[in-house]
Amino acid sequence: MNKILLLLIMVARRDLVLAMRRRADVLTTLIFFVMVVSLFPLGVGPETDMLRKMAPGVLWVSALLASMLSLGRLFSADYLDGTLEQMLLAPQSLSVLVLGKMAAHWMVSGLPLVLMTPVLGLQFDMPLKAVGVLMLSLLLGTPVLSMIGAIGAALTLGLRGGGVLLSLLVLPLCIPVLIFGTGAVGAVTDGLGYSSHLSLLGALLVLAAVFTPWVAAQALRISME
Amino acid sequence: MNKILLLLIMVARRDLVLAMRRRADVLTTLIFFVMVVSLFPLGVGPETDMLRKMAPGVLWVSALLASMLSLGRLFSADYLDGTLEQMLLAPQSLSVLVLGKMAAHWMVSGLPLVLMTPVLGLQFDMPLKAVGVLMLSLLLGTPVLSMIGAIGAALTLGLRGGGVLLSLLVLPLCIPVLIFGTGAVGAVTDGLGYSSHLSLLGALLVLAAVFTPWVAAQALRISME
Amino acid sequence: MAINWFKYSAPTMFYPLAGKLIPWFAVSSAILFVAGLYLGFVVAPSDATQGEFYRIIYIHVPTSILSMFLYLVMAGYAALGLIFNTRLSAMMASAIAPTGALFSFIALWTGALWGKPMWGTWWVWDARLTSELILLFLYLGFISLHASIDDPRRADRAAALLAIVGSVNVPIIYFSVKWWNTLHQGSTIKFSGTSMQVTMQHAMFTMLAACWLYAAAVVLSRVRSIILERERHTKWIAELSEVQS
Amino acid sequence: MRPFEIVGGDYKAAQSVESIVYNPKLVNFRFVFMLEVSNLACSRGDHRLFAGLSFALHSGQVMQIQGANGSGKTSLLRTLCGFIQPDEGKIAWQGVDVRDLAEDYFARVLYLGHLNAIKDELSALENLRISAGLSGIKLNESDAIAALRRMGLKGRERLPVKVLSQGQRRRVALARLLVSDAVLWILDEPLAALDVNAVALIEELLDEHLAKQGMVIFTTHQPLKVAGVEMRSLSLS
Amino acid sequence: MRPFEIVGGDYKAAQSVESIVYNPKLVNFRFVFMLEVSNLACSRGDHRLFAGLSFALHSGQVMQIQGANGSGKTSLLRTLCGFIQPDEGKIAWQGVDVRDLAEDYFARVLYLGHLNAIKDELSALENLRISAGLSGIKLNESDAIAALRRMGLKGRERLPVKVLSQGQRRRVALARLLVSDAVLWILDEPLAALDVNAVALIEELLDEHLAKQGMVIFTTHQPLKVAGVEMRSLSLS
Amino acid sequence: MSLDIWMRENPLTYVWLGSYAVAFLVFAIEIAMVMHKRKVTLQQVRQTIEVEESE
Ligand code: HEM
Ligand SMILES: Nc1ncnc2c1ncn2[C@@H]1O[C@H](COP(=O)(O)OP(=O)(O)OP(=O)(O)O)[C@@H](O)[C@H]1O
Ligand SMILES: Nc1ncnc2c1ncn2[C@@H]1O[C@H](COP(=O)(O)OP(=O)(O)OP(=O)(O)O)[C@@H](O)[C@H]1O
Ligand SMILES: [Mg+2]
Ligand SMILES: [Mg+2]
Repeated sequence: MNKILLLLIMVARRDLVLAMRRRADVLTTLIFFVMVVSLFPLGVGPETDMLRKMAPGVLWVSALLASMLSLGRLFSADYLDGTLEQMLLAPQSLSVLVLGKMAAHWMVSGLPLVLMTPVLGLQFDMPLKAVGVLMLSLLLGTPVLSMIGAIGAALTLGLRGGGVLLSLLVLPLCIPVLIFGTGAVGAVTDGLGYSSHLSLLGALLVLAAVFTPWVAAQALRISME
Repeated sequence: MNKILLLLIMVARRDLVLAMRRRADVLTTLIFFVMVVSLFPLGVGPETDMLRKMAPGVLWVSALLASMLSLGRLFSADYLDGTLEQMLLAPQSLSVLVLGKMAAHWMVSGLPLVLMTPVLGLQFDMPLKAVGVLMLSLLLGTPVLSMIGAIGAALTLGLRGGGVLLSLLVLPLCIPVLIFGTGAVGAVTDGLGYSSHLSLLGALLVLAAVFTPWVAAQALRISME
Repeated sequence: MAINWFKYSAPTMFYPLAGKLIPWFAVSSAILFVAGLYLGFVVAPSDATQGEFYRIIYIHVPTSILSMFLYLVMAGYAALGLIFNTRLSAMMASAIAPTGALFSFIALWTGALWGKPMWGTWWVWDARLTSELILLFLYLGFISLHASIDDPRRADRAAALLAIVGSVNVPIIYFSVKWWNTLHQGSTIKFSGTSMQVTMQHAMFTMLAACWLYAAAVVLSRVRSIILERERHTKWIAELSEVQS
Repeated sequence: MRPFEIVGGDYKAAQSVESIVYNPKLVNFRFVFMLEVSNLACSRGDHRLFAGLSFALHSGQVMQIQGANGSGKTSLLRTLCGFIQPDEGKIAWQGVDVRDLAEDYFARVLYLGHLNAIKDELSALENLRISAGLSGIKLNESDAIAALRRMGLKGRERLPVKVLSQGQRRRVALARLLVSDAVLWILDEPLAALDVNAVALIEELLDEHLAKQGMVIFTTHQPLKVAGVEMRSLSLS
Repeated sequence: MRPFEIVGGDYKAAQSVESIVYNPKLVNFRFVFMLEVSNLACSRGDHRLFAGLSFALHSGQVMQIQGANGSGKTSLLRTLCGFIQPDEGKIAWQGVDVRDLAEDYFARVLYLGHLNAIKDELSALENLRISAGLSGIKLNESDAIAALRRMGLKGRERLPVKVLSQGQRRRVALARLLVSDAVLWILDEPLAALDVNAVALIEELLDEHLAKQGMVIFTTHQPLKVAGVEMRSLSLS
Repeated sequence: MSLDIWMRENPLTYVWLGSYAVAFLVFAIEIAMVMHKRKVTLQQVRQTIEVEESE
């Protein structure tokens, strides 16, 4: 158990170091998120009421897209330079390696968005409580996006049309996360209970954490053949 | 002149052949667009009035994303396999080569979106005239996105310290296109004249066509050293 | 005596069997289509509230149901192929996908056409509609992924994995969408309360059977082509009469 | 520090001797290992690359796979690693099918392909430590530096690998040979891009590995000599 | 078809003879060209790779750049192509600085680096025709196929390059040598991944090119022989 | 608007043209595609067999 944890940390740390080496990658995900969110008022017009209503949806969709944007690189760099072959040959469980990579991906492309959310939420004039729930929902939901996304990334490895094909595969699968996430915020602004939405998101998170690493590992083995 | 045109066509055709090699490729860009557009109602909620108002913004932002997602591959594939070196060594003007690549990128990632717009507009219950103007604005605007994006793609090739700053510079450059584009549609739904917006877009297009190939070519030379 | 089910899981046996079945399916499907249309448009009375427009139901409901059913069948075959490494199941899965996608397209199209007179709009973001749209995306994802991979064995396995993940997700999608939607909009325009008339039911079941048989015929015929393509280096293909002529 | 010694003749016992803190220079695989390939067939696309291929390789033996460009050498090596499913035939390690052994087999294998499996952004040092970590070996910094120095990368240990020359990058990849405890080395053109000094070094490493009862399978288009043992060779048509 | 003949002694005249429909096999560069490098210095990062490097290369001459891994061979070749700005010194073609000539110089040069510059998704045939197109040559299909066959790729002309073996991919890249009209070939380890037959073929091509008064600069860690002319060599420390 | 009026006046035509005609058109296209695919595949198979025999 302990050994597995060590391995997980090692893999995650490696990916984080790599991400920090190319700091541009982390920043572009974040900037992309901020830009997409800020573009909306420009496209839709400045009516505060409508903007407030749109805010959770826009933030969630942008987060979904931002994490999609960085998914392409999740395995493809390792694939192109041969590291992935070495990972398949590692005398440890591939699922754990994959989980480590998922964790690193979330820390680079999910966590910053969560931290950025309050600023953007206030831009849209969201009430404070709603912003809190939005953050919580993103905190629970973005890891699921990374995990489901990893399956797609593994399946589309080495294929042309990678990025777009990837989103085609992954976006439909991510819809429940999106709906529960925005649902929670919608509930709190309507004065209803939001805990059921959040616990459903939590359930999705647990489910994803249990199954997706294994599925993604299988997908990798298939793609490497 | 004739020779330049031939070269342009050759380069564009090469990139199109590469894209068509997977016939699914063009289709997936399109499906991606459709899917992102469909995600917004899921995030925001199904109220027709609000959706109708959001529609031009949503479609424009999605078009921007679709062309962004496919930008990564514009030069980086050529860079990694050494083709870019050969292009720099070509006995012809690099700007023309770059323009050819831009054109191909637009034909794969911009044009299909324009053609798909009417269907999506109807899903959002937009009036017919607004759909027409939206299409026109996309037709003028998406090439500009491809061209500006090409500069970004060229600059982020080498990605040393400066890369971050430069990608920061490029994203905001797309904002005017977005504002004029959605502005035109907003004007027509408000019953105002939209021609000024469109002619501004046209001006941007001409400007971009004249300058961006050269700028992107310089960026490439810098990135390759 | 037990029947050897695995006997027909070999392409060698399945190919001629499918060849024999296809005409039967095709002919009975055509007959049922004619009968169903007759029942639906001539025998069945017009609806009290919806007038003639309700007659879209005879094509809309069968295609909707089949589009969902076919996804399950496809995922089932894909799973079989992945687990037992049987060649035929994977081929069946990739043969079903286009038909399923077309059925969901027709369901969307006829639904939209029905929506215009009933709701006054082509499209609303209703739970059923949205999940049907997502189902179409899932089909398209399967097809695109399969088409993007050159090596057919690898394509089969990758697409199978996707189909399985998708089939786990379909119920989650359905319920999440339904729940999301009911926050805003009550149950709207279904046949509220009124149980369907008997002739209408007959017509609909006839059409459903017709669509089902049609799907079977098309899928079998497609799978035969796939078998030919994949096994073209084997001897039994070279000995087939249609190949030699 | 005690070397890593497996003296029994029982495979399961050998499997259980794990995660000993060990010094690779002292490793001596006294246990006799065997890789057995029987009736292997592999095709890519429409081409049948090879069929009916059988051989056995024991501890202390080395085998060169020969063949023209495109004859299937790389495909054979990748099949041996389990990346490619063979059309027919079996690959057995100690008599057990490698697909059943999975991780237990991988722990015995070191594969070096056409690709270097190094990250451009990381330094040689980081790359080596990470790839050792992936194969389950904790490598401290000074050992890693020593290995890189032996590979002739003195002064380049902390440069990002992307600025290194082609041959230096290959050397970084080859440094894994120095820190690995794998028995079976599978090397696909290890000499690519290397200069004469580096080639001599690789020959030395192979000799050392064979002397301590390791096994090597490799391909190369350049001449390569091993001392001490007879080199077997397998030609793909 | 008339071969592409430049008989004058005037550089500008030679420049204007362009886009003649020509048969590369008949090309004969009767005009005398000269590449002149004087006092060249180049450093990467903190390392000074070479300095005070001077030499001249004339039509019909061949030069091998020698040196250990990381000694700066690739950097020198890339400097000659104009990818890298030298710290000091000048590179002149026919007495004119190559930076002033720009495209006029590029038209004379064929560079083959460590990377193959081929697209995985395209077939060998498409790759060859496109790269010829980039260097301004219109290549019809049958000529391209003939070139690929000569490179030993018969039957693989229409496969996507990504399924080819390492050596076959290198051969696709090298097929450019057969269809190019460039005078100066700059080859960075052309023999990498090639089997013995292919090496012999490359030697043959170099001989042909030199015989028709071409110029070659190359690096390699493997032995390579050219007949007919004396091979000059330049050692980087 | 004009579509709305036409639709209310000719409901059966609307239903027929809009849904059934489109659906059967889709079916017809699919059938054609399947038959075409069979033809092409058979040709392809014959070709490969010829090539293999000639080798
Ligand atoms: C694009 C629009 C539409 C889509 C995608 C769609 C989708 C579906 C689906 C997937 C089903 C099968 C559900 C099941 O069997 O449980 C269904 C059934 C049905 N649909 Fe639609 N539909 C659309 C529009 C409409 C409209 C406008 C009406 C009528 C006003 C309608 C009436 C029905 C009815 C009566 C059923 C059968 C209900 C049942 O048996 O449970 N649909 N539709
Ligand atoms: N899809 C395919 N269709 C046809 N041929 C294929 C396909 N995939 C691979 N091949 C062929 O299989 C062979 C693969 O060879 P492999 O890479 O194993 O060669 P190799 O012996 O390692 O050669 P090299 O010395 O050049 O590295 C090549 O000849 C290639 O053309
Ligand atoms: N930023 C840098 N800092 C320090 N050294 C650098 C930097 N960039 C490049 N170098 C060094 O410059 C040299 C580049 O060598 P080059 O690629 O020209 O070698 P080469 O002679 O072609 O070698 P090979 O035979 O391995 O291909 C390497 O020794 C490399 O370590
Ligand atoms: Mg090989
Ligand atoms: Mg070099």
